Amino acid sequence: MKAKIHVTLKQGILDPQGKAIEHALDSLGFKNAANVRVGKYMEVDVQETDKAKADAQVKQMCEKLLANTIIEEYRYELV
Amino acid sequence: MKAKIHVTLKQGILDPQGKAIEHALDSLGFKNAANVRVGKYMEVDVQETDKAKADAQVKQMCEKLLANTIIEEYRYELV
Amino acid sequence: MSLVITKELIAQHNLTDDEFKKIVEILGREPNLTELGMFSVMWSEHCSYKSSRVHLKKLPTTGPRVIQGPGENAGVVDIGDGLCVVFKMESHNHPSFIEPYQGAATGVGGILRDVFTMGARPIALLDSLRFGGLDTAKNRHIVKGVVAGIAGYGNCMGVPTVGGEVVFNDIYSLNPLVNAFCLGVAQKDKIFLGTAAGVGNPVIYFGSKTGRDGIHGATMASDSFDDQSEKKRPTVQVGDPFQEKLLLEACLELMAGDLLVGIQDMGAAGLTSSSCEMASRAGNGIDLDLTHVPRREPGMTPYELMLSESQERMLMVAKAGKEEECIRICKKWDLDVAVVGKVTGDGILRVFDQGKIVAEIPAKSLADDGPRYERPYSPPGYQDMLTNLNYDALPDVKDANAALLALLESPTIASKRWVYEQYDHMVRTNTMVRPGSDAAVVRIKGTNKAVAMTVDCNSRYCLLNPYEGARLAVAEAARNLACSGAEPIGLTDCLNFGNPERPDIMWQFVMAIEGMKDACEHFKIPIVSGNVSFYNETNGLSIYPTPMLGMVGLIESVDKTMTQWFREDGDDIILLGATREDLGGSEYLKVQHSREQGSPPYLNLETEQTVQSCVLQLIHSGLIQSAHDCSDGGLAVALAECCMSGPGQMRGAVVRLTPGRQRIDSILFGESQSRIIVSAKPAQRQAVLDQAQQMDVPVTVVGAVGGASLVIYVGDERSTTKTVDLPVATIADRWGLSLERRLSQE
Amino acid sequence: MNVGVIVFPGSNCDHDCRHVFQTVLGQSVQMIWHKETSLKGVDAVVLPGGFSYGDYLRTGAIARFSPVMGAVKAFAKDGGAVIGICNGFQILLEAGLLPGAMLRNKSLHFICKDVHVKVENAATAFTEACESGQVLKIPVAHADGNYYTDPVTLAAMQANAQIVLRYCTPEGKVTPEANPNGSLDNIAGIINPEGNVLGMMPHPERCAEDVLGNKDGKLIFLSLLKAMKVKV
Ligand SMILES: Nc1ncnc2c1ncn2[C@@H]1O[C@H](COP(=O)(O)OP(=O)(O)O)[C@@H](O)[C@H]1O
Ligand SMILES: [Mg+2]
Repeated sequence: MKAKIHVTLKQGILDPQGKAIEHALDSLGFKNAANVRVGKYMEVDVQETDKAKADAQVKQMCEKLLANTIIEEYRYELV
Repeated sequence: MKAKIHVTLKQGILDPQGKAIEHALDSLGFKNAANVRVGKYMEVDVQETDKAKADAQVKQMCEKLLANTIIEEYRYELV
Repeated sequence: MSLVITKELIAQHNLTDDEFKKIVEILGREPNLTELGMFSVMWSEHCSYKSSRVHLKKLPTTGPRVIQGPGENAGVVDIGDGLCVVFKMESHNHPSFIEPYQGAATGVGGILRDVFTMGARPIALLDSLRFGGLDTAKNRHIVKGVVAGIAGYGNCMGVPTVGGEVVFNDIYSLNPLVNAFCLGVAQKDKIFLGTAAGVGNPVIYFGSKTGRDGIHGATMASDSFDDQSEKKRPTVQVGDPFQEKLLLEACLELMAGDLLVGIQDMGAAGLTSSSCEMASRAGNGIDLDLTHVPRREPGMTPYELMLSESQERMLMVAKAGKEEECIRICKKWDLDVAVVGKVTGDGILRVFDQGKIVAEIPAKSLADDGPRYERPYSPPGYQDMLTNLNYDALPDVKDANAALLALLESPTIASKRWVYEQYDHMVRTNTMVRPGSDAAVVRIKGTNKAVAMTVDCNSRYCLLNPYEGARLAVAEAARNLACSGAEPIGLTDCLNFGNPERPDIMWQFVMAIEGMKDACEHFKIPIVSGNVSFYNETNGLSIYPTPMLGMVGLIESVDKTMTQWFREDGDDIILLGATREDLGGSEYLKVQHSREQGSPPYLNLETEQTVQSCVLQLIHSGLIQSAHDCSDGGLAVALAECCMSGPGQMRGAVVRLTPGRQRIDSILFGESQSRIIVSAKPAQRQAVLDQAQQMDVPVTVVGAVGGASLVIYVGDERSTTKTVDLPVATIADRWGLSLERRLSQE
Repeated sequence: MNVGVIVFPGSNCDHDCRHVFQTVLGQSVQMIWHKETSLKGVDAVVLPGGFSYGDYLRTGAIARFSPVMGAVKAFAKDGGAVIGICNGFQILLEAGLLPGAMLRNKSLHFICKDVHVKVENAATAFTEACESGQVLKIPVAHADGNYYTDPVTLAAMQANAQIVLRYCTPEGKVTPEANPNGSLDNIAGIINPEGNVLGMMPHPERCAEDVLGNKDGKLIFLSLLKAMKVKV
């Protein structure tokens, strides 16, 4: 199974990258682009056929390593 | 409208970050995790109600700024 | 705000009943919530120094070179040529435990602001770090995060991190220490202070927008950790070094014009501290209108705006009529900027929001009239147990090769290359001596001078005897500078301790202050700035007392700069100073015998100073090729470092040490003070000996540089046993790659 | 010679480059703010190191849209000498003035240390004061110096001698161990086919004076002066 994982900054946490990109888009003439937020996207192959097991594992991976849960939140889907 | 943009390294380009994460997952005991790829995930609010126009704009943003098409590919959806 | 101030609310703000009573007395009424918050941050230990102030007053802070001592954002010391150096050290311990990367990064951001807010361009950073052992994944995670955070911020700012210190001890597992030092250079007559002088002058906010980050950071830094700390996590601040770089350039441009009356960064307690401190210093008040404060999120309350610790923000008081020019410069650098108030003559910090007064407090009572405590102190019952060590129960070293390798590999002694290669330590093209020698040396462009900097503290010594430990730290810092060719000109400190409400911790603190005072007075080194970090304690377990020192020295002529490594085969190796049986508190006892016990090494300040003067003389008269002080790991480790720490070729050495009646391990690994290893061309041998003897410094030619191994004979001339015999390549590998190997385990 | 040093928001080696040209080499230097649209008649352009726009998104990705870059492109097209150092190199890549792209260092760490580079082409305006095959010791300081390009472009660059500097051992051997960041073909510096735009990751401005213990980097700047027929 493939896990598709999105890790994003929690609401309220400063996103300097997003701010800089927003500014750049603006100077490039994309005046109607706003609220840029930048996160990470990861794909992991999980060699596991049992969906529930895979799910538990991916959750653990996120908690332990892939997301910094102090400032980030994550979500994933299994396909 | 909100654009959800994924920027990932092209197939065949070495992904040192993905490699490092794979290695770390392995040492953490996630022996069945493989082929980790790391990319960027961005959300941009596009103040535009016409879907076709918004689409054209987001495509331009990606081509011009958000992705470096020498090494990266992108995809997006508008919601 | 009709909220009732309950007992719980007061306690949540870390205020005692008495403190609350005093607030009511000052205001003549109950505070509202915003006011309560403002008092709570300003009267926190972190901002008010309520437990330490009475003792800090004892430190020597003046001297012929001192332009600005403690009390401002940073200290200022004259270096001649119309220039001065501006420096300070600060802790970011608690945030770095919670989120290592951001905690350390914002710590660097904060100390940089303290320096450039004074009008100085920062030219060097150092960092002093304490971590738990590398055998747990959690500790390794903290180490990696902290180092990456320091790198991430300092590198982006273009300020080189030229030195520092890293020590590992499990006592720091739950309370790592992250202390950052910054030094800048300014013109002597262009120093800016944090003062709100001139009634009617506009108060201008600039930098980043205000968000909800770090609310209660200052009170958190004044609190011990417990199992509830997890809940306080949303207070994490995220740094934006790019924004700070713009802030730096904007500040220096603002300061170059004739625009400003005063300026201060928003550090701990943000808008509250910057406004009330600036007002209080000038004996003025400020009317502050929150309506104009740039914000990142909608719906922020006055409480949140006044307490937010969002990074990369500043407050300036401009000369009346100059606000347009100030705003233009800020905008050039893409900064948010707004006039948010004006200076008043009534001494009140009056905060408005949407036309209503939301807080009204005498600025001075917030900034300066916080509580002062003379907390009780007494030595802990276990102190004697720590110092009494029966050495006879410890067998002398059998395999000195193995013992030396074990020491070289121990993370505290091992090369810190893994750390400093992640730091840009060369940007600004001033770094003459890079990380890896006794002190970092940075030239001052436009002059023939250089400054040397070092951060030092052996906290094990401080645990065993806080008074001696603090004296030893001052001595070691000065010795590191002397070995680099520099005269000490000033000191900053960062005093990291446990909970001051405990008499034993307070005793450690008071003793350490006494030790620093005595040593600094003896060496005539003024303490011009500093910081106190209490409550480094988790579940009742407190760190070793760690009074970190950052010392700055001046090198009058760049060609008199010295480094620690051997330079040429055939050179004589000469030891200045005497070796005593000083095993107490040594790294050797810890590594070989798992003991952190005994009395710290003996220190005589007279002797120490003579040895330092001697090495300075030798450097100035061009008689020596290298100089390295003996510290952690003793003579054997110091010799090994002389062999392999140089940037070029590694060099071997053959050395003979004569023991007298001392234990072999104390000769090789004892940490006797006031010792320096120098090397000199044979032609200069006599001159070196003469110089030392003339100054009454014990001096011995102990060997020569050369070969591919480090060989140490311990015994008289006839003895042929090589007590130590190790290829330099081997020791270099063990010492050089130890950290990398330990950190690469997941 | 009149040298223009471009200052992007977040540039931090701009002063260092000015120092080398002005104080060490006695040339005149103009600092050019990124919002300018003219290069004020300078004879050569330096894109200095640093973290333009915080290196957010990708290194150099935002800086290449700065107003001044239009003028830099035009200057380069007219044959003007342009050197991009570190972040400057990254900007040149993003701007398309040089081929390829930068990936994260293989170690994922920022790396600051001395490295050795071999001068593979000493017949350029930026290396003519060096011997062919000469080994220079120059520091690097970057997190994204892992050069990548597609095989076709690489082959073309090799054929045109566009690879000017390669990471090597102190003895001049181009080996994987001598490669600090995983860069393709040990590439440390490349030039455009016309020979007037150079990008290099190592920082020559950091080793151009005795007081810093190393003058190897000075050769890069002396080459440029030589090419411009300036006496020093
Ligand atoms: N241990 C100390 N020794 C000397 N001066 C100190 C010490 N601790 C704090 N100070 C001085 O007290 C003042 C307030 O310090 P601090 O609150 O840390 O500054 P900031 O507001 O920049 O965080 C500073 O001038 C500082 O130099
Ligand atoms: Mg300050």
